[in-house]
Amino acid sequence: MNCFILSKNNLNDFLAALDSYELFVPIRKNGITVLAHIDDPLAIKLDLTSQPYLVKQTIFPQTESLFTFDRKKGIKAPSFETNHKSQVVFGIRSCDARGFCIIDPVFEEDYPDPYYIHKRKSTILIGLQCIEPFTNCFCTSVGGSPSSTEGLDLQFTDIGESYFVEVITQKGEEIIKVTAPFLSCPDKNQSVKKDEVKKDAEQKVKRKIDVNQLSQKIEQIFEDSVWSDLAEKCISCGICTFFCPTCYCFDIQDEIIRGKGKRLRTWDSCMYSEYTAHASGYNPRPTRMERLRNRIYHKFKQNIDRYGVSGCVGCGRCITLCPSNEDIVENIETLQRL
Amino acid sequence: MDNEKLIAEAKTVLLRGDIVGIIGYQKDSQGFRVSPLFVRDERDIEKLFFSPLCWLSLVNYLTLEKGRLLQKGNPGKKAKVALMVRGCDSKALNQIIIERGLSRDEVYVFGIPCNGVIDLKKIEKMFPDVQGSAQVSENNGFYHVRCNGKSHEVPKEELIADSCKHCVSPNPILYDVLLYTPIVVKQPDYRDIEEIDNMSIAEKWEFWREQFSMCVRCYACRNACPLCYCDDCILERLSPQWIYRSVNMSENLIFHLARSFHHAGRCAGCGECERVCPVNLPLMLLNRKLEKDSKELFHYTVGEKAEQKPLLATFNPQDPDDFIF
Amino acid sequence: MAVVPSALVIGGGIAGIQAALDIADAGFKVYLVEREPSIGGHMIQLDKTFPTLDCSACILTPKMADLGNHPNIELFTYSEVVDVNGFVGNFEVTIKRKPRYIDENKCNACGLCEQYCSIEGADPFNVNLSKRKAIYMPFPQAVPACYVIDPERCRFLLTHDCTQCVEVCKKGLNAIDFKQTEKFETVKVGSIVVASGYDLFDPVLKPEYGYQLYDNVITGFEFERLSNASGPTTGDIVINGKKPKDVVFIQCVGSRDKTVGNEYCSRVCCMYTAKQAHLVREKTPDAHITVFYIDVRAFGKGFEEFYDRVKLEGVKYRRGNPSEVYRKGDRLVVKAEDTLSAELVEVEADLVVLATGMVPGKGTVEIANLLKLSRSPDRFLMEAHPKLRPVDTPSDGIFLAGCCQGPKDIPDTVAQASAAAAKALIPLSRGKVTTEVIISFVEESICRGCGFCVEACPYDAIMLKQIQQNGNSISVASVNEVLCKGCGACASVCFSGAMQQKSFTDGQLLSMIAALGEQYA
Amino acid sequence: MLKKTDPEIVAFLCNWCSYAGADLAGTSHFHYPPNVKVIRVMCTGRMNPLLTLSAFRHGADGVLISGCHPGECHYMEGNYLARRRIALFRKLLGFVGINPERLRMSWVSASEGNKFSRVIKEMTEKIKQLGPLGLEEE
Repeated sequence: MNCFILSKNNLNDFLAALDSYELFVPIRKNGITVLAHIDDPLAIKLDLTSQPYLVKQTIFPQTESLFTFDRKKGIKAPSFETNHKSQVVFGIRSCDARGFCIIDPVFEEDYPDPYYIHKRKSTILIGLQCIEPFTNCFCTSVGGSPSSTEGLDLQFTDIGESYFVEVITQKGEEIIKVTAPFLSCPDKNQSVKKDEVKKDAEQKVKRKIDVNQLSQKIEQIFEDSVWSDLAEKCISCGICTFFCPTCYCFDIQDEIIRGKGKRLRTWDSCMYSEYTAHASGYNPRPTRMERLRNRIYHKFKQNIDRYGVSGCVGCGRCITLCPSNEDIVENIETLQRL
Repeated sequence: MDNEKLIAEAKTVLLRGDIVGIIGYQKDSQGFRVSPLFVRDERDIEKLFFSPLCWLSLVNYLTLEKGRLLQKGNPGKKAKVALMVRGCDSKALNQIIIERGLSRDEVYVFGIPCNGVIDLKKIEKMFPDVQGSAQVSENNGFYHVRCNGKSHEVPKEELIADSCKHCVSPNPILYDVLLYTPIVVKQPDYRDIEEIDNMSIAEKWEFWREQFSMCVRCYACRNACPLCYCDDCILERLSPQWIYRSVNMSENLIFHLARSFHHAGRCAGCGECERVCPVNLPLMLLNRKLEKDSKELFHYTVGEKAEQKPLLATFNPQDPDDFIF
Repeated sequence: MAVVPSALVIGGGIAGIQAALDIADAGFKVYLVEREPSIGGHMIQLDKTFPTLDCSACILTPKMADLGNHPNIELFTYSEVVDVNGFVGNFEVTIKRKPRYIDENKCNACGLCEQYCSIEGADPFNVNLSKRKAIYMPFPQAVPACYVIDPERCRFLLTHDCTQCVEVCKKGLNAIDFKQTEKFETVKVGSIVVASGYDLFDPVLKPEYGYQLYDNVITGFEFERLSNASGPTTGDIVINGKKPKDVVFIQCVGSRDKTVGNEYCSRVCCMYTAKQAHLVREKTPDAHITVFYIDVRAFGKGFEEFYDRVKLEGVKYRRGNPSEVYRKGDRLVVKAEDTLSAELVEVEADLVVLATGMVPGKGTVEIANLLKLSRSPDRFLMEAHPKLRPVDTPSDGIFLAGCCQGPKDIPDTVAQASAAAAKALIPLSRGKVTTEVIISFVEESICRGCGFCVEACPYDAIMLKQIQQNGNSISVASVNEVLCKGCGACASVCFSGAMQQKSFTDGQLLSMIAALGEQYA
Repeated sequence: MLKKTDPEIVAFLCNWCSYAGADLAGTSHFHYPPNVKVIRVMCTGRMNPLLTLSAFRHGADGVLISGCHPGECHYMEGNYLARRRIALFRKLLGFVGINPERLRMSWVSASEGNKFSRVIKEMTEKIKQLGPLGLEEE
């Protein structure tokens, strides 16, 4: 695997060199870190210290127009020739990259989803190795790691003065080509340093859950009253699902403004009672209990049964952001204790 | 604040027999986090506590799915639910009672004079890597923070939630028992609102455009609001569809205007919407703008009287008409 | 929805009498409620009526008799309406009967009891110019012809130490019954005519005219009794035993007068003053008669002619509003500026008659609150539309007749009463009430029962009702389809969107808005 | 025919006064700009301010709500209720940077055809100055 060194002073030049791509980088806005689409990297202040939110937006936008329609012009669907710019997403963490791998099969198997697949193909993900994991991270318990390169095309690791750049995929190579001037070859102790950083990052992940036998466990206790107790403090907002890297549920809506119609897909959340409401008025998941149970089931059972991998990447955002402090780690502990 | 009084009261209340449970706060094992606690028997009572970290409004839990405690073993609504209520919560509770969402005899209220709560985001930023549980107490203008075995003195201003800075109702307006001593009430301060009022139309538009374009419409602001207790929200309904589902600046703007306008003459000012917002929208600005104008235009203040006519379902022939041709 | 085939008339003055008779003649049951012991109202106290000068009692009493004997009319005299529920077609009215202490069915008005009664007091029928006994009949032609005992005066009722009347009546019909108490009766009616009448302005509020200060300052209404043949003086105008030689009439006392809050014109004073001036001239041919006026409004049929006639009879009209009335010896001086000659005049008088205007009756105010009727700035009851619905009220099935709606003379009152009767007959003869098409309805499954719509509804058409929903009983709004007029105010205050207006639902309005957008593009 | 650039005003008129007033304006040939599109409601009391938001969203640059003069409401109070709501809602619009002049009310009685045309003229002029609102865009 090719490796390079990028001096920190050259980072913005490195990004500037990617002007043939749509560039997304993490910036601070309203007290949170989001991925912003930027034109001039040199003018931008990057925020590489904290976990960017809503990374999945870049490939699976919250609102995506499937096609447009109009009384006069009829239906117009988008074309997928990849002649238009592909995009580079810089500075995402391993958990988010893994998140894409976990939802890939959902959009690729059975009924391939051209919108997602196209975006996914034409996106290059540049990861940033976590040095200090965040308060609620527990990726190591669910088959991930702060230094995992799964789903990434390049990974950056901060080794003090400079970044250690690992090329993981062919797509990654493309980037190297256009940014070669700013890269140099690593020496021995730089790669040693990189390995150390990676190692103790993994050590630093404090929160743990025990997923051993979890899917069988929760299957047995489906009817248990524990679910109601867990769900009692939930206020059934959509935060945990919207900010989850692996929640992919969407709703399809037709919207007409001034005669111009759009068929859109927008994120939906299984935390809303309306999510499962039938036209008849019947709702199979009428209360928070069923909805929370479904979420945990989806992550820790259904996804494993179907795709052989846990649906949770352990990024901990659902914990950090939850208004009523639902803590999935504590919830799993409670369940395992039964 | 000492919790003995709280726990003692809780014990006696639970013995009354007509109380199906107590909704209170408990300290979490993790960092500065606090969770609602649903006490059904003595075992949990000791966990009850109150500190400046208790920032969620428990009133929600009375109306969510018509409140599990309320239903549980409480079909005839003979029995009550006891809950811990801060000044702002009590205003919300009072409003819900005015709107017949609950009846006063369904709840037993532990009134808690509250000096403002800490913004979790701020304190977690200031103390990012806290192991185990951390304590916070307040004395004269400083928060005394104990975490990772060390203790720190932090000026109140640095950590207090923005919505609490403008609090004019720290003391409960209704309660069955009042814990702790009442707090001196501040004069209403709308400087933050005036600041925006004084911007040019274009500046305001830019400001809010930025904000609303960040909204992901997770509806946490709505679900966390004690006064949003409709079973299905008119703004989420598909028929008739007031607001499209697509998330973009225009729809978000409409959603937030509609949301805040539904609280005109109702908002208790607890700031729950603002605190829970994952993208930190300054939503209380909207609510407090309406609060300010209702005062100025119609001399209407929420929670002023126990029995209050709804602001927008009533009128006064002398209402302003400067905008009428 | 079916209509109760009967009507309620509130007030037994000429307006009420006329309305009751018309409805009853049309073949429907009428309940007439009068707070006094007899019907007749103010009109029965008047002497002659302008401009025709026929005697008021002579034209009214036959109507009163008709009414008393009418098979379709049930009379509630000495009674008050205390509660009204329901809506057009189905009102439920509670009436309080005050005790007369005399059995209406037995008493034949022989009057023996009155002779034996030893208690005397002022007689309101003669505006306290004469005396009446504690057991009395308001006036000889009272309907019903039945005595009443005045509870404030009767010694038995006060101190139990006199049974004169009982003794004497025992010999005859034994009609006196001190065991009587207040009785409450409930009647169902389809429509209501309000004819609760007026009061006269109290001139004490204009101290400059010295009313009650000088006993030769009287009101026009007192004059009516004085000049009435059946009045205290059997018709001679005598003040302190003297026939007044110089008589001054002052008009617009309490009318067209912002200082006492009555901006309106009472519409009758000009003419009754003219009439009274004429009567003085008739009875005292050599009297000097002066009338002070602001404008003379002789707008009715034959009014102007009558006014001219009176002027020809040597009644002196002086344009100007007197500033003061003061005593000089045993006579009075009326001080005013004659605004035509622009000179200050002082007219000496033996008698000053104040043409007091009309104000809404005490009863009218009570009725307004009882029926939730709105009142116009002049404090009289407000009609639904000043021009096109002058006898309707905003609430269906309730109509206005006579001076409760505003000052008017007898012909106008009678005309309006017949109009109100005709209106009141519509639902009765229709037999059913039809509801609006565009009224509101409630989606009970999403109604929060907050009651904001109840506040917003101007017709009290919405109330909260209890329904059973998955186990527990919850309250939701419900619309009274008969009362709802379809303004949609309720729909716009509804948070949950449960309250909707037919043909103007949120969905329909939103689609219209969207369609407009499309039209532009 | 309107051009895309022309200001677009949605007017909610009450059935009894303003709608009749607008009708009178037409029958008595009082001219007024074609920028206004009318939606009839029975009473301004029906006007939920959120409806005006929807109008803005669907491309209106201005919204007019017109009813009977105070005290003349066919339903007694509807116009007062509307006035209070709109008074407050305009403040909110202004606060988020939507010029409150884009949302106006007027009292136009059934006999005031000339007033109706005057109101529409003034309003259109004002909205022209303010330019498009653009809420129909994303």
